[in-house]
Amino acid sequence: MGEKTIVLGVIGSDVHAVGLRVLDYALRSAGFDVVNIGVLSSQEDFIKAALETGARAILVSSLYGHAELDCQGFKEKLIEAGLGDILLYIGGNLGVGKKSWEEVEKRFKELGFHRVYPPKTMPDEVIKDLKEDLNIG
Amino acid sequence: MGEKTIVLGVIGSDVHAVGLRVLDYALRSAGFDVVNIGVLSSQEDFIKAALETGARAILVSSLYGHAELDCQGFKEKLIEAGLGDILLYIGGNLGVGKKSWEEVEKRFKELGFHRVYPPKTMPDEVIKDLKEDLNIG
Amino acid sequence: MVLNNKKWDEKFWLRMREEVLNTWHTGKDVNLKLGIEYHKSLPLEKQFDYVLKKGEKEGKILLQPRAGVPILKEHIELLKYLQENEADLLPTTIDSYTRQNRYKEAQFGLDESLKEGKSLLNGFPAVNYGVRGCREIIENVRIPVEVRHGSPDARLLAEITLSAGFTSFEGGGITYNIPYSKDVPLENSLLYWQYVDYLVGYYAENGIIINRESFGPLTGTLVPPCISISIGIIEALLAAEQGVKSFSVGYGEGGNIIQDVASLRVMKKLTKKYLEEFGYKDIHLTTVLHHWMGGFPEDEARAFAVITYGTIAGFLGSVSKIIVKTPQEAIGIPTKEANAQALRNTRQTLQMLENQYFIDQKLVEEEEKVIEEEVKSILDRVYSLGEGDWVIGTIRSFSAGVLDVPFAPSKFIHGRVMPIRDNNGAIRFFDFGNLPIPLEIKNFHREKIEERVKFEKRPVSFQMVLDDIYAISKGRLIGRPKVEGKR
Amino acid sequence: MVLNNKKWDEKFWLRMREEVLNTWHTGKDVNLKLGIEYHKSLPLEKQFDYVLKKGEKEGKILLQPRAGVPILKEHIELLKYLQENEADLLPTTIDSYTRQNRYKEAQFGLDESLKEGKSLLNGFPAVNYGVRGCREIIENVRIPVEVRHGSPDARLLAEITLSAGFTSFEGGGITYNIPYSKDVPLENSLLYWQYVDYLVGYYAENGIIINRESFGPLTGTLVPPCISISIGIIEALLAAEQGVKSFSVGYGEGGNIIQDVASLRVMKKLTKKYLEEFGYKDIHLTTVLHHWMGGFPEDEARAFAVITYGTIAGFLGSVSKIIVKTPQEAIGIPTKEANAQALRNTRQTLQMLENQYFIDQKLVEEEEKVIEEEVKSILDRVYSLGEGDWVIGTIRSFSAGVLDVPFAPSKFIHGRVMPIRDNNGAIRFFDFGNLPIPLEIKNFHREKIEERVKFEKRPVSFQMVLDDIYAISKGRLIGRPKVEGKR
Ligand code: B12
Ligand code: B12
Repeated sequence: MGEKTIVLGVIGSDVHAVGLRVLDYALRSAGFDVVNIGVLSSQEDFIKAALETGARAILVSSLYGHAELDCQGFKEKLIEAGLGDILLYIGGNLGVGKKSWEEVEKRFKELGFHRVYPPKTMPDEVIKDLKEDLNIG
Repeated sequence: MGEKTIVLGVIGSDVHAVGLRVLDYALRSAGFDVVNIGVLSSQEDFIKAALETGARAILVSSLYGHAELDCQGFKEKLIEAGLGDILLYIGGNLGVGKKSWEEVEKRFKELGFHRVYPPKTMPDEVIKDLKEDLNIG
Repeated sequence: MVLNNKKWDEKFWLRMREEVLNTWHTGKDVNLKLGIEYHKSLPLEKQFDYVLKKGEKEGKILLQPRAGVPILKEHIELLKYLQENEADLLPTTIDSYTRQNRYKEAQFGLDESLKEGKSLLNGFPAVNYGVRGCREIIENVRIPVEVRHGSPDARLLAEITLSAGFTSFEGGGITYNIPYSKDVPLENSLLYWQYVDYLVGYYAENGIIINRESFGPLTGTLVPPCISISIGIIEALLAAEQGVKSFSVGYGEGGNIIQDVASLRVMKKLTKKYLEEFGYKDIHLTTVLHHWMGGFPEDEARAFAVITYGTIAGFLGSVSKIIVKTPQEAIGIPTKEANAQALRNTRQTLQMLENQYFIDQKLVEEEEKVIEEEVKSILDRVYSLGEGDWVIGTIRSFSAGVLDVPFAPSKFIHGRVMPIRDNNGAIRFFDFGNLPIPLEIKNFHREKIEERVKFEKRPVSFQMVLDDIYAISKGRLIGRPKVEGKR
Repeated sequence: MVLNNKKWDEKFWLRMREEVLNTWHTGKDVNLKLGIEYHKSLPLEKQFDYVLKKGEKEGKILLQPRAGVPILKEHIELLKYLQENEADLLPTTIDSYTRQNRYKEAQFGLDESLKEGKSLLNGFPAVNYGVRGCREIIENVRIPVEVRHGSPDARLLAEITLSAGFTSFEGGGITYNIPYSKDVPLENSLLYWQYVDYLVGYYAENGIIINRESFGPLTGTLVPPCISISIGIIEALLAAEQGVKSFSVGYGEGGNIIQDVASLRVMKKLTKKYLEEFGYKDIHLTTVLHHWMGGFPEDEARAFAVITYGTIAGFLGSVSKIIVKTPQEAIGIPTKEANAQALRNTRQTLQMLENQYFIDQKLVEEEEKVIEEEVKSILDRVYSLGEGDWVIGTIRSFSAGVLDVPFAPSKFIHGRVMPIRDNNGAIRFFDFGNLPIPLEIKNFHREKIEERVKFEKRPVSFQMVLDDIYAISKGRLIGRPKVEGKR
């Protein structure tokens, strides 16, 4: 698939479906080819979808507080699968409870994410970033 | 007048009358002879009332935030008037804005008050203290 | 000169004016002509009456906080912060020394505040700053500013702040005397406020509409609606006579939503009616709700509940503006953050209530009827005691107890009325004092109180009133007796 | 075995039970007899159903927070703190791995949490703690505790927690599947939940009344009332068939107060009616309001407004309990302080509303009629599709779209219904999917939506739905379009 293919899903045992629905709609409206793998997706599901579609970015959503546990080793698996260079974003409610955002962001950057988004991120923002990072007009 | 005479009033340019009314009622019900000099009372008003009635305690109320300014030099004037030993309480909203209670209490103890009460003090409490401090059964 | 409800003679005013401007050195800088010119230069968005009208047109309830700190720079910062946090109208709350014309003490407090770098005054000492200082406020914000205080004699304060560009001025000869003084005769405060109203009228004649607001809540503590409404109407009439063209009547939330909505409606309807009946037909009339003005819970989470709760009555009563309390009300003068929190909380509530008029009209109307009859019967008596003059009637009525205010410090009132909540939390009369309330309505109050007596299985007493005074601060509307063994 | 709505055969249950108890090692410690004995030893104040009844008798709406942390000691501290801060009923919220029966991952999360001394799980992993650990909770608090989770298969969780002395258990074969799973067939979850209901019925036969609660809010996002009410009724019927004697139907606040109150009334009335009609006459039925379950504002002051606002509908709808949100809802799992704040805020609101039934009955009744017809027409179809069997009817209805849930992750639903707010904020259908809604009512929805279309001068579209999804978190009930030049 093309330049504008991105994989989108909610990782782990997380079922929060509303944000995903919103992102899906907004990304499509902005011209992206969205491969939405839905909620309750494993690391493997993401990798498989990215490989199959030749996606240029993976957008991981996690709302329920287990993001840190669910993302352990993800980057390594991506590298193994030959996807070491794929653009990797994550957003949602990433910590359990009220934590300093800096701390959270740092943690997920260490885990290999290129961009980390706080709660209540509006789709416009990620669309802007995606276009920039993927060099799309 | 007797053992149980106390002077009660609101000091300075303060007009908060409701707490005073409540205290007046509660102290009377508890058997005290209350000399209520009302709101907007000056240091001199308190001293005059205490001298005239031979009161054993002065209860100063201040709600509006100027207590610190209004009480400057009060203790000195009391000593001058020969009332250096009279029991001196203050209560209400003593600082302007949200301050640490310890700080406020310390400040007013320095100003010569024997007891300092935070907002929302219930009359029972001051009645108990008064009885104790005045050795009344 | 006889004190009565007649528009002042300009010469009389000008003579008094000279005196007034000489009571503190900053009075010298007041220049009416320059003041008027400055007002003419103000953009519409900085004009109180314009913004009120705009709000009405858009069906938007405007929000106004209370705020005032002694140091000018900090006061401006504070107001700028509030205008970025949902305030539609700004206040400048004046300190208590200035309110009592003790400018020397205010100066001392201001100097000390500057020296210690912390606020030792409970408000902004506008007179001490004079026209120039005050105008800096107006220059630095982009929405209108009102002077809020509590002064029986605000003549100099009004001269200075209006000249500086403030476009609204709160108070009145009754509402800024009875709850705010001990021994200022009504004769004096009414005269002083005629001065202020005349001044505002003078601006109006020169094309500058300044909003005047009556302080509805009075002592803020269980004030029965008929009392604050009657007094609000009188102050509206008095202001109108001196030439005021934009007037707001205010009401402090009582807590029973039906009663509050009914009160707000009666207040608007009757004020309009009386103004028109007495020939003042070109007054722009608006209404104000004050969030609960009595003792607040110390706990901020509970205080937030009281705030949101109060907003409902304001919304259902379709007021023009709400004056917001803050979660720190019980503690002390709020931080700017607390004030902004209250504004955001109130806005959220109003915007969630959008278009939702779910109140039972019949219940409201029943209550309206009661309040309306009470107010009319009080005002009838005031008017007849005054032999057709509202000023004279007011003075005579207070001395006869025909007008009265519960818990007020003034010694020029009877102070005999005693309010109490009924079993639904509505404010009724435990003691009517000398208020001329029709017998039938008195019986209605008694019946309502009886319901509570039966429910609580205890007689009406001052203890019950005390319980009501504390109730909201302790977590409920009605001061129920403690039940043994229950937490 | 055919899956249908018939009380299970004990032998079938016992056989399955063996399997279930073997899915994780803590299953071995479950002993029904000892569990029942333990329940018998519990004081009344620790029994959920008793406290519900007591609340009803006293006319007191009970408050329950959500709370669960992985470390037992901390969880107990948390619950003790909440019971001192206005909670009448306690929760134990289970972590998401346990919910999906991933006990190994839960164990890993628990171990890591213990190691790092911070919570890495979003709830309490009850299965991993087993009966003994869970019982420590019950031993250390003085009020009842409910298990709250979101598991399509909660058989082991129920065995362990009930045996440990929990006296209420939330969930159901529909409400804990459709919003909480992607690919669990209803056939499975309904079977698993019959198991749980049978277990609760078994306790009942032994004199132990355990409360069961349906999870009314579903996806928490603009769920039209008829959907959650229909599903709640079905779950009540299914539970009753298996022997449950105390059942709570729940409802997630929608935001339009008239509609919410109407929904709460219809929910109670119709659930009662269906239970009786189908022969379950000895069920103690109670109702629950959940504060707004969709996206919250991040700002705590605004969140407090949403909370207080929601309490009003619960009060006017006379629910048995309110499950409170916290000011930190949008941020993350709340601190215990935030939870306590929400409880105190809610209590203050309820106690200020005491005796105040000010809602317009006529408006509520009009809305009730609509909802009632919708629910009846949905349930009629479910029943006929099931040829008289509610379980079969449910399965067939979801696959035919006769039952549907907006925004749900499950792939076993049509997912075609699309809600939208009308111009008063009531939730209507933009797309009815295959719901069997009578034409007349469909037209009513369309008219209501048309009012908004006219007001906003824009067509209905998914953008409008999106705006509604965000609205409350951005400060209002209805997702109004941004107006150029307006802040
Ligand atoms: C009602 C009220 C008013 C009414 C007063 C009517 C009247 N004449 O009585 C009105 C509206 C007129 C008013 C005006 C003002 N108020 Co005022 N008012 C209140 C309010 C809401 C309740 C006070 C009350 O009646 N409580 C009920 C009674 C029963 O309780 P109480 O007064 O606290 O008294 C009890 C205890 O404190 C204690 N106590 C009191 N004194 C003493 C003394 C002793 C010795 C002891 C032992 C105990 C004790 O016992 C009493 C009985 O339990 C409080 C805030 C609150 N508490 O919620 C603000 C408050 C006191 N007001 C305040 C202010 C600033 C003002 C104004 C300056 C206006 C302004 N800036 O907005 C003016 C002041 C005018 C003046 N010159 O004094 C501030 C004070 C700020 C501070 N200290 O930092 C407060 C705290 C509000 C706030 N957060 O800004 N107010
Ligand atoms: C609705 C909701 C639910 C519904 C979900 C229904 C469904 N199936 O979708 C129900 C009730 C079922 C539910 C269940 C649970 N929930 Co929930 N839920 C919410 C709630 C209230 C709103 C979420 C939502 O729909 N928002 C609206 C959408 C549009 O916004 P969004 O999801 O935030 O997504 C936007 C942005 O975040 C961003 N975004 C999201 N992902 C990504 C990814 C990328 C790459 C980018 C760029 C951006 C991005 O873009 C989206 C669009 O703007 C939130 C709290 C809140 N936000 O107010 C809690 C919340 C997310 N839930 C929470 C929890 C804990 C749970 C439960 C475990 C139950 C519990 N303990 O009470 C279960 C989890 C079940 C599970 N296994 O996942 C917590 C998470 C805690 C944490 N992280 O610390 C929250 C924060 C509530 C809280 N404060 O406790 N929940």
